[in-house]
Amino acid sequence: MKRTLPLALAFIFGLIGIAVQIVPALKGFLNTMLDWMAIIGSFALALGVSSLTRHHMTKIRRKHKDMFFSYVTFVTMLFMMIIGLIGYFQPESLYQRLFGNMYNYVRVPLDASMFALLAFFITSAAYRAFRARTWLATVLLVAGVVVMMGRVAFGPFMIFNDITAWLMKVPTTAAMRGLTIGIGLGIVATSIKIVLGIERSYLGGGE
Amino acid sequence: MLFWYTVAVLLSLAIFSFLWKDNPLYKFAEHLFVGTMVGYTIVMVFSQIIMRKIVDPITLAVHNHQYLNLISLIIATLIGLLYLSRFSQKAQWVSRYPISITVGFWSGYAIVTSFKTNILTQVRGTVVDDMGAPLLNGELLGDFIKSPSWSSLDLAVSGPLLVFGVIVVLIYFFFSIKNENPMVRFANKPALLYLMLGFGASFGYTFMGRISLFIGRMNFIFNEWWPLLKQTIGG
Amino acid sequence: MKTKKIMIILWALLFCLPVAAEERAPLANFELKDTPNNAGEQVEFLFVPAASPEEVPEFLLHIAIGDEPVKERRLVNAGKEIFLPLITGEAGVPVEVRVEAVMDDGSLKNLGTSSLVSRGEWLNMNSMKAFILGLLFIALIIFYVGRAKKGKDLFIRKIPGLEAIDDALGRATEMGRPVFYVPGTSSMADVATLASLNILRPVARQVAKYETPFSVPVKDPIVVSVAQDVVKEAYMAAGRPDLYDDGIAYLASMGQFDYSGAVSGSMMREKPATVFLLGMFYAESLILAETANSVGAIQIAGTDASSQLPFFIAACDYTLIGEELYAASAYMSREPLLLGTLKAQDILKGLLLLLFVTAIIFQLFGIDFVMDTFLKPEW
Amino acid sequence: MKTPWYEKIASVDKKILYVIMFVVVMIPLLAKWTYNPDVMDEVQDIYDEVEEIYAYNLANPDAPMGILFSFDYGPSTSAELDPMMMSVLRHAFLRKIPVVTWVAFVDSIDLGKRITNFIAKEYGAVYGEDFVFMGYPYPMTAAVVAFGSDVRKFLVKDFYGNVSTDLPLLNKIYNYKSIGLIVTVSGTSMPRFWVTYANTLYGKKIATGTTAVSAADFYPFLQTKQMIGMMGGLRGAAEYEKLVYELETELIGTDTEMYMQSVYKQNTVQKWDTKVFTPGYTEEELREHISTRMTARTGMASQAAAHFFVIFLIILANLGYFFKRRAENKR
Repeated sequence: MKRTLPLALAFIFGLIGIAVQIVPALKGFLNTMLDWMAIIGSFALALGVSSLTRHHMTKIRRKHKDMFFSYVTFVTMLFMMIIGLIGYFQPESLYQRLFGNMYNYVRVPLDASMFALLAFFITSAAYRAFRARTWLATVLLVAGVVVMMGRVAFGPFMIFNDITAWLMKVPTTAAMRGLTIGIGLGIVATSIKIVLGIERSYLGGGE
Repeated sequence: MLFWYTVAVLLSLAIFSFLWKDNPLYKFAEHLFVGTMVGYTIVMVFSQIIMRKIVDPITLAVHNHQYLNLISLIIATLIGLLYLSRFSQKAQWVSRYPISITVGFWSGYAIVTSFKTNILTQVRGTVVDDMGAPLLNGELLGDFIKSPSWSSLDLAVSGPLLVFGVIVVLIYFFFSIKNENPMVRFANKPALLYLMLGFGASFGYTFMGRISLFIGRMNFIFNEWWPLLKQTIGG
Repeated sequence: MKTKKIMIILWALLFCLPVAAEERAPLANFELKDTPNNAGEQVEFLFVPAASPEEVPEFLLHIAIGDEPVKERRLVNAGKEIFLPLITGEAGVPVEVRVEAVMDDGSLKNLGTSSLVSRGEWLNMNSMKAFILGLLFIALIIFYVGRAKKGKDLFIRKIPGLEAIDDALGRATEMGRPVFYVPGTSSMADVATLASLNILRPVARQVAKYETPFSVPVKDPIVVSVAQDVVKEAYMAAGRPDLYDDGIAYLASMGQFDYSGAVSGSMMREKPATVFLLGMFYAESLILAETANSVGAIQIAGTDASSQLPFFIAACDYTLIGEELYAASAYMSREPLLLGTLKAQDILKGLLLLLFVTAIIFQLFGIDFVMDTFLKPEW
Repeated sequence: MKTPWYEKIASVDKKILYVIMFVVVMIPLLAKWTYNPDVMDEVQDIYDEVEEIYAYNLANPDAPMGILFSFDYGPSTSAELDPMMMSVLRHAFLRKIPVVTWVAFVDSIDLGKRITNFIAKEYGAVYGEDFVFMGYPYPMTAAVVAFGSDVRKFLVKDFYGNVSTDLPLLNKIYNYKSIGLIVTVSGTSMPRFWVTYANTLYGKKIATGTTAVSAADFYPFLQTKQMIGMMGGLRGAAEYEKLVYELETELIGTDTEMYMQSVYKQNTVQKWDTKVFTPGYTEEELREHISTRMTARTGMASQAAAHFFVIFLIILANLGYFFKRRAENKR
């Protein structure tokens, strides 16, 4: 029951996953299965929230110096949840507007700013990595610099633009394609291993 | 309006302060972010899945006497509920059932899709181009010899170089062949050359988009918030 | 698709030529066809105008599907062939299309009717290729796993990043600083996550042996529970269940950038000596890698997301490229089962390469046979 | 012993890089420097096509050709895509070409309405006569196909609730026959959709604006002429912006501010619907209208500055590395 049944379930549902794609008549069933996966997955949310809560509760219990911030997380989480749920049952209410504003003016700018940090990280990564240590690093460096030039080229530098187009069209496509094919085989192999029950790491641990 | 815009600007600045060093402002923004996002996810799961995929369909199924549908929904819900067994020390292992169903289904699903998109389409794309013309094309080489120019050279060699690149990269990732094998030794250097050219170029190519993101944030502050602030204070 | 179109044109030409010699050519050629390999929910209408736009500026279609009222559809004659999918919804629905030409003077001329009943197939023949290849794969796996079990040594070449793992863990112990392990930011549906969890086990075992503080921040709720199990068993296997705590693997947050914000925040505060970034990553890859570098950690990264590899290559000390991530889990465990599949995978790759080269050579001589039989992306 | 310069370069603090980077990006943005890119063929082609429609309309004033603008992007990509949409819209209004706009996503309704009215206002265009906004047609496929016969039957009312057959513009332009060009600006795969339906089915010309990241996906369509042109990323936007700026200077001179105000000074008759926009400008609005005329080019100036800075950094780092190696070898 502890090990055999999960493996059997993985096998059965693995076959279903294959069948819904190669038997056209099961196309309607695919939607049912996708709904199933969404439903099943939604309950895992409880595990996630409890793990997060535990993490921050430990901080608070141990009187960690950042415990104030753990309270911030709890308060905003509950606040979002409450206004969101009330807003769901009372559309067009103040709660829903507040929820919308929290999304648009708290979540969105935080998201965008975190994303925008990449502008700086990519600079320092380039500074550190693009050094002609070995011939490989030199190739990386040259390709990177040429493309960066090409993207803002003007006047006499337009040649960089053409080189960029070529670099993207030929070597980059070739490298990415080779990688993708290999990765595809790896995915197929691992998936077969899971369906056959050879790969069991997802059940937590070895034998 | 100004209030919310100001909140957005202050939070953005708090995030950017992380570049200098970790500080209470950043910590506040970070924890606020986590709280908002988790709260938001809970609401979304509730409204989009619990209500739309479980409660509403079940009510509808009962109403329309579609018992098969009803049973399917109830089974899925019960399986999902098994996750909650993790909260008990003893029955923890029951949560493996939903996990293996999820993992099993997606694995089976991935076999066909990955074969399609990662392997077949890509291999085909390396034999012929989008228009269906073969990539190794002797005619184009002939054209180049007849009238040598940069563009005809590009047309003539791009296809073969692409094919060669894909082959050497594939060979590079053989794991069970010893490094002394002549084929592997031959492919090693060109494969790395292709990979590094590709990685360098992609890095440079993405650079532009990342800078745009930052410019976008600054545009928000200086071209949206600042005028609004001036307008409100001025008027 | 392509061959179908060519066939129709050829067919049209064949019939048009003799007719054209005697009387006027038809104004258009059209045909209603069953879409192969579906459940009958759709049929196709292929329309090739033969008359010039000056002669017939527009065509009028009367489309009747099942019991639905007849729909009218105007097609502007641009001299191009047109492919219309018609939705029937299910198998066994009769479909009829009547075509009229709208002449330049506005008068209508009937060009005839085409009809059929939508059909469903039981098997998508196109997917059978994947299925057969899968069977071949399974056979190969069983064969090589058998060999590995019998004790035959299966060679696997060294994977550079893996050699560094032991040193990196040792360094963390010496410095008395924690080890961070990020198993990607995707769900269990991604194979990369599974591969990462496989590598997590030996890493956790080593960490437990060295008594180094360990932290596994996760983004997906299901991955959290699996990661907890993996770490727990690893600690038990290392004989240190006393060091285990359910808080080692925890959910840091649930969205892309809030997660990266939270994890880089904890990196800044706890200053890990070693950071593993293995699994599926999106744009956040560089945020994590650069923050790890800022606190002076050794980063060991690996992903199968080809768009993120350039950043790992640039910012990290060691990177497992694409497939190496999968191979690494077999390499580290040295389990015959996993080694056997790796060998099978290589053989399959060899076969694919062979097929690929054959297709190229055939194509060179203008023979489409291999291409059309094995490498059709139509599904 | 003094640390040699190359050692310092190798161990420079990241924070210094970040500060310089910040300054480098901010200066062009605040000083409103503009970057004048060379116009690439695929952008010039779109411009030429609009000019051709203008020439056609001059010859056929009774049956003019219009342009259909589809806002196929949401707020998340508006930083890159807004400038494109604005430039092409300006070009169309400047040439008095009838304009029909709509949006492909619910999220974009507000954005589409705002930008359409924003640009229309600059040229005193009259709603219903010079331009219409159709809101969010759903389902999109049906709407695109409806344009093949008579769009007024599918979209009975416009966004503001006016009956379509009452709008003079829609009575002239209700069918693909009178649409000279379709402009789709998108961060998604929507241009593909337009190619499949409007181009393949009706042979319409498609001009695309897209983000820098997606641009690579659409090059094949340019080669096959299924798209007549493409603006890729901020750079493409800057190129079109430059073309329109030049045209505007030629037609109405350099004092755009005067021109915009003069439109509303002479007319005492209330021909503008205040539901769409209020005639006249406040000081602040005027500045906004002027500044959006160079968003892409100032953005590109920052962009270029950042690129050159990074390239400079990389060269510096390599010099430092080179001299360090040489010093080590001597020892």
